Amino acid sequence: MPKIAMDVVVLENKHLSDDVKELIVYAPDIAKQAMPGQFVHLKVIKSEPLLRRPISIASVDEAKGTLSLIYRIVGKGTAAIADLKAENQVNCLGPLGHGFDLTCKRPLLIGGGMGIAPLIFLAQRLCPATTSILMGGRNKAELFWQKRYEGLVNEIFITTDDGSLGVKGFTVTLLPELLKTKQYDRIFVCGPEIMMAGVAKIAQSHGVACQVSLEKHMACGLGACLSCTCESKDGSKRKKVCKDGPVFWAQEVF
Amino acid sequence: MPKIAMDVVVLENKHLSDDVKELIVYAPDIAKQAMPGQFVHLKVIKSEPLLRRPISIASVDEAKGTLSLIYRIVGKGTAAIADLKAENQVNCLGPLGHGFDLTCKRPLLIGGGMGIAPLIFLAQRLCPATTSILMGGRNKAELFWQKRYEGLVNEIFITTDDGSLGVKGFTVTLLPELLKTKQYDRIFVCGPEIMMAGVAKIAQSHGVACQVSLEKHMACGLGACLSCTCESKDGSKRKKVCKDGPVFWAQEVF
Amino acid sequence: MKQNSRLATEIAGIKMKTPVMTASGTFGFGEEFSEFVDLNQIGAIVVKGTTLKPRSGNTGVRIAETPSGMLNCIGLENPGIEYFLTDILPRISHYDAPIIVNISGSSVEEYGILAKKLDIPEIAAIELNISCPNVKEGGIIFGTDPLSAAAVVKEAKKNTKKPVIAKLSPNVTDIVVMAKAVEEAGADVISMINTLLGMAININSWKPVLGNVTGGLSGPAVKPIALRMVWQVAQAVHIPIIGMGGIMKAEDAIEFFLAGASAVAVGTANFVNPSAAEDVAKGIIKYLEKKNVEHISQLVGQLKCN
Amino acid sequence: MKQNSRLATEIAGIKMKTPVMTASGTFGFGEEFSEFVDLNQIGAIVVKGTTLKPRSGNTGVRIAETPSGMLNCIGLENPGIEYFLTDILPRISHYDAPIIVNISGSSVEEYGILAKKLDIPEIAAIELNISCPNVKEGGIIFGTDPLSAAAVVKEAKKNTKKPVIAKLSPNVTDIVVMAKAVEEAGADVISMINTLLGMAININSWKPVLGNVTGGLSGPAVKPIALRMVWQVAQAVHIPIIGMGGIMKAEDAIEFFLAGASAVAVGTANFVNPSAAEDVAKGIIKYLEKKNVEHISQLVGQLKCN
Ligand SMILES: Cc1cc2nc3c(=O)[nH]c(=O)nc-3n(C[C@H](O)[C@H](O)[C@H](O)COP(=O)(O)OP(=O)(O)OC[C@H]3O[C@@H](n4cnc5c(N)ncnc54)[C@H](O)[C@@H]3O)c2cc1C
Ligand SMILES: Cc1cc2nc3c(=O)[nH]c(=O)nc-3n(C[C@H](O)[C@H](O)[C@H](O)COP(=O)(O)OP(=O)(O)OC[C@H]3O[C@@H](n4cnc5c(N)ncnc54)[C@H](O)[C@@H]3O)c2cc1C
Ligand SMILES: Cc1cc2nc3c(=O)[nH]c(=O)nc-3n(C[C@H](O)[C@H](O)[C@H](O)COP(=O)(O)O)c2cc1C
Ligand SMILES: Cc1cc2nc3c(=O)[nH]c(=O)nc-3n(C[C@H](O)[C@H](O)[C@H](O)COP(=O)(O)O)c2cc1C
Ligand code: FES
Ligand code: FES
Repeated sequence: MPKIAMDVVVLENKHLSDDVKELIVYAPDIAKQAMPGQFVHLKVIKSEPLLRRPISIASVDEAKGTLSLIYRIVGKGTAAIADLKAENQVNCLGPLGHGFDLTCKRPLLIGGGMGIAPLIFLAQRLCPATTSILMGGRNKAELFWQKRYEGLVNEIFITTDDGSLGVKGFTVTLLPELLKTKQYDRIFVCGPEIMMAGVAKIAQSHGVACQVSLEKHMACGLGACLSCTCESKDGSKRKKVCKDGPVFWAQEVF
Repeated sequence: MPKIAMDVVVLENKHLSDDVKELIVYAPDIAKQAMPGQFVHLKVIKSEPLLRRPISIASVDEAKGTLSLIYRIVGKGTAAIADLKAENQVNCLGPLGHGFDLTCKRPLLIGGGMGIAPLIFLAQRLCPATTSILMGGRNKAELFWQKRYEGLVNEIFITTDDGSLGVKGFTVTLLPELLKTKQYDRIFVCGPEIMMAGVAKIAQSHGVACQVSLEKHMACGLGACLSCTCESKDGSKRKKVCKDGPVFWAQEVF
Repeated sequence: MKQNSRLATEIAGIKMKTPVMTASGTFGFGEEFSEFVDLNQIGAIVVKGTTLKPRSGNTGVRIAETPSGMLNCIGLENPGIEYFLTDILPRISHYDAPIIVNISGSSVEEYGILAKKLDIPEIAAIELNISCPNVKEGGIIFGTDPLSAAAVVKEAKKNTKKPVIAKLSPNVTDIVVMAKAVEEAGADVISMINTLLGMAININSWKPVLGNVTGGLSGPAVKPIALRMVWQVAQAVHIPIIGMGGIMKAEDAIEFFLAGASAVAVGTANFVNPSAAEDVAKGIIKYLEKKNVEHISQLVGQLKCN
Repeated sequence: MKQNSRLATEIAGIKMKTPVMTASGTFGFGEEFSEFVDLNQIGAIVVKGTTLKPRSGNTGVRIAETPSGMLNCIGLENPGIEYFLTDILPRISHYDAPIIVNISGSSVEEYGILAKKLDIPEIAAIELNISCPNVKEGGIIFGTDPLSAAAVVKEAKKNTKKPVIAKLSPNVTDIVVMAKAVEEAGADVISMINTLLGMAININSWKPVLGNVTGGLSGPAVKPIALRMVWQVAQAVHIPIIGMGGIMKAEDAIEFFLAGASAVAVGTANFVNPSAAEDVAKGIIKYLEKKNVEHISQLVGQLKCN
């Protein structure tokens, strides 16, 4: 399963919210290989940013040969991606990294902010397991994801910092109760590091295996430049987030 | 008549030949002021080239408020201009420099290569003078300009290096004869420096006043950076091609 | 742009409406930009490098574009100090913006003579260019050796009561050594950086792109280096710093203030956007408002390193 | 890519199929790029900087993008020479591309120890990194002082029969002085340039972008500086030069050859285009064919300066 770097065609690039867009590209060779938790490294051709930008694969349509990438516009690189129009090309390197371990029966997905995007692909591949998702955001406007998860998960739990949707508070506010009342055998968490660390701690204290997905500034995405390494907590060598991750077992890194 | 730097809208950007395109922009404030021989300094927004690119005004439609810029794609900057599509914006600084002196009755325009472009605007403004044009190029394919001069000039003379159109040779091959047989009171020449120098010499020996249009690498276009200065041959200070020129009396600079 | 109290700045007695100046050699004598910038509102006009005698500069191509930058080898073309004083200064001295004259000498003494000639009311300060990479005599020679740099500063100080700004070259192993040398010699202000020596080759003709073979690199490409140097020097000296190198927009300027610059200058940016000096100042005001910072000085050197 | 006689190059006994190598720290140990580049066809693999003991490198953010460039402060993270020799080298030594090991010591002696350990058949040459701006001990200290640089080269030469490549830092006043010092000390080859020390600031947090505050600038932004330095050094020394700094495509590489480099290395380009090392070589072949130049060596130092 070789990694590929090629110019791929943009099919669609539409707003999901004010600052979040979904890019759909035709990349059948990458779509075929992709696993949930993996990412692609994008280079907008001829655009100013020199380096690529890592974006998780939010979902895959193998039949159509397409990848969906959902991203928030935060700086130059994502702004350049946002400028892409249908029929434009973009250079896509992937699929990169190691994805989630799918050997579970009753998983709970936990997503915060843009971390909710790659969990769509994960939920797709976890079917037919009985999957639940807990999503957290600052406010209602940030949590436009429910429709994407329809048919993929059995239950959706929501928290917002300001209480404008779901339970007021953070995902970790709701988590202990969920773990007490439901019989999850796995937690997959993707979101801000502080949230993932909190979830990992609660998961451990409840004896539920937990996988986290880390984010680091990346240059090569191939394990060569060591931009993205993190300390490993299990006594082994430092980990390369781009290659050994981005998905890790919680105890490896927290 | 202030200079203007503003984002203007592209109306059209079409090929005139393999590597020559015509860009039409809507810039009524610049169109109103522009004089033949002046140029604009273009910056393709968000594109990689850092500096602006100077392009002569090839013609003006004051009624429509448009400028026509005819350019050859030779490097990054002109390639970025060539990528512009209708409705795109481009930043346009102009009109810059000093244009041609129009006080003549029987002018001969001499153009070589892309130097033929700005002479269109000049021919427009010289009307109703009895104007002739002598154009030189490497071959027939380069000399697609005749239609642009229809109705603007009385006579068109052509030379090509390979003889594929008009007289085989250079403009300076034909010039002495033209000067002998016709009663020109002014020569305007725009093209490669070596050609302009040759024309200037012949013009002088025939006692015909001659204006030339110089090209230099430019940064500011405003007379500030001194990228573009040239020695002056009439004993005065060095000339700034962007500001004192690009049009000079031949004896000032050759 | 209306005057804004958040930006009013005074360094070494030079009173400026904004801390955004224009860099020498990139703004002519100011008047060339009068259609794009209100010369009564910008921080200061630093005029093109001036020498004792007129200079015609280098021959051949004088600029080349590079990735996010440009090379220049103008070679200090200028009409000479006398012409500047008699013909140019009277045309520009009525603007509110203080006029700072950038001078280059081919000997220590020449800097002194120039400084003396500029000790006149119309001039706000003198900037010593000891860092021009494009001329053989003078220029960079003085800027890469701390003793020579100090000698130039001392000679200038002896000959003028105006604030003296020493403009440092980045083409050195240790910029802090240079900065301390000019500070000790009595410089009132440090401006930095001048251009980095670079080169470009035409692979079709196998010739250098520039007439002078090498040239000075400026523009966004050099910003990371300039910023690092300003930061290093700000921690080592007690005199104010004018930061420059690749400033295109307000955000870039703010980085320089945080690194320790008390004022900034825009150079290459003027060629891309002739209103740059004003646009940068406006952007800084917006930033200060958003961040609720009352005065630009509250940013200076505030970088938190741990 | 099929082998091409126009490109076969030998410098200081290192036989390479193309003169396009990969720059240390940007190509891992080669294997990370095996899906994009044929490791049997590229010039040479220069592996990540290796030290006596394993190093975990700097903490915090390690890279930042800048206009046409990037800053890095990896800080020489590496598994140490023993692990390299026992675990990594066996995995990569079967490729045709010569393996060159880039080493950093915190003392002159350490360079000697490392050189000795690498005096083995699997290794084609040793590159002395005396120019890493991101570590306190060692690194750049040796690369900014000609005496220290010479001492490191001598110690390495004493301990190995392999060709020794001295990698120069651009953060110096006069690169020629450094080049002559390492040449006199016995270096077989000079590679240049390492990164320029730079910095970036986050204007929202008022903190440095990089965990280590400063970092090394690489990429197209630095190409004009690198090219100028290669040109200066090529005129001053008699040993071959490996040129690098911002090479993204064949055209960039050709500029370096004309300036006097006998080989080139691609660094940052690998992050943008993982096939860069091969693509650059292919582009050079096309250029040589078009220009009717039989062998790349006929380009070396052919810049016409008048
Ligand atoms: C494995 C991985 C998967 C990701 N998946 C997604 C996703 O699906 N959707 C999404 O919106 N974002 C995702 N991100 C974050 C995304 O890569 C950054 O938001 C993006 O790189 C910012 O680039 P910029 O130029 O717009 O911002 P700038 O802040 O201008 O970027 C400057 C530099 O910092 C780097 N950088 C900035 N923020 C981040 C970040 N959070 N992570 C890594 N590098 C960063 C950029 O790559 C660039 O090199 C992912 C990051 C990683 C590492
Ligand atoms: C006053 C003036 C009017 C011009 N009018 C026209 C015109 O109407 N049509 C047309 O096709 N061309 C015209 N040119 C030339 C045109 O500006 C260049 O072809 C163009 O700048 C090349 O840019 P590039 O990035 O495509 O090429 P590159 O070679 O990549 O350019 C690299 C750098 O060199 C400069 N440069 C390269 N060639 C020239 C040149 N011939 N003159 C000035 N700078 C150059 C570029 O501006 C840029 O800074 C004019 C030039 C001047 C000075
Ligand atoms: C075309 C040009 C001419 C310059 N002339 C001078 C000069 O005469 N004296 C001087 O001290 N610096 C001169 N400089 C350097 C600038 O003042 C400034 O230090 C440098 O360009 C870095 O700033 P920037 O990146 O914003 O341009 C010149 C720079 C350019 C680009
Ligand atoms: C992420 C990164 C890591 C690097 N690590 C090393 C290193 O370990 N040893 C070394 O000598 N140079 C190192 N370098 C410098 C490169 O080898 C090269 O000299 C420099 O990046 C200039 O080339 P470029 O512009 O093509 O990248 C590193 C550069 C980068 C970008
Ligand atoms: S991004 Fe290069 S090693 Fe991970
Ligand atoms: S281009 Fe700046 S003076 Fe002419």
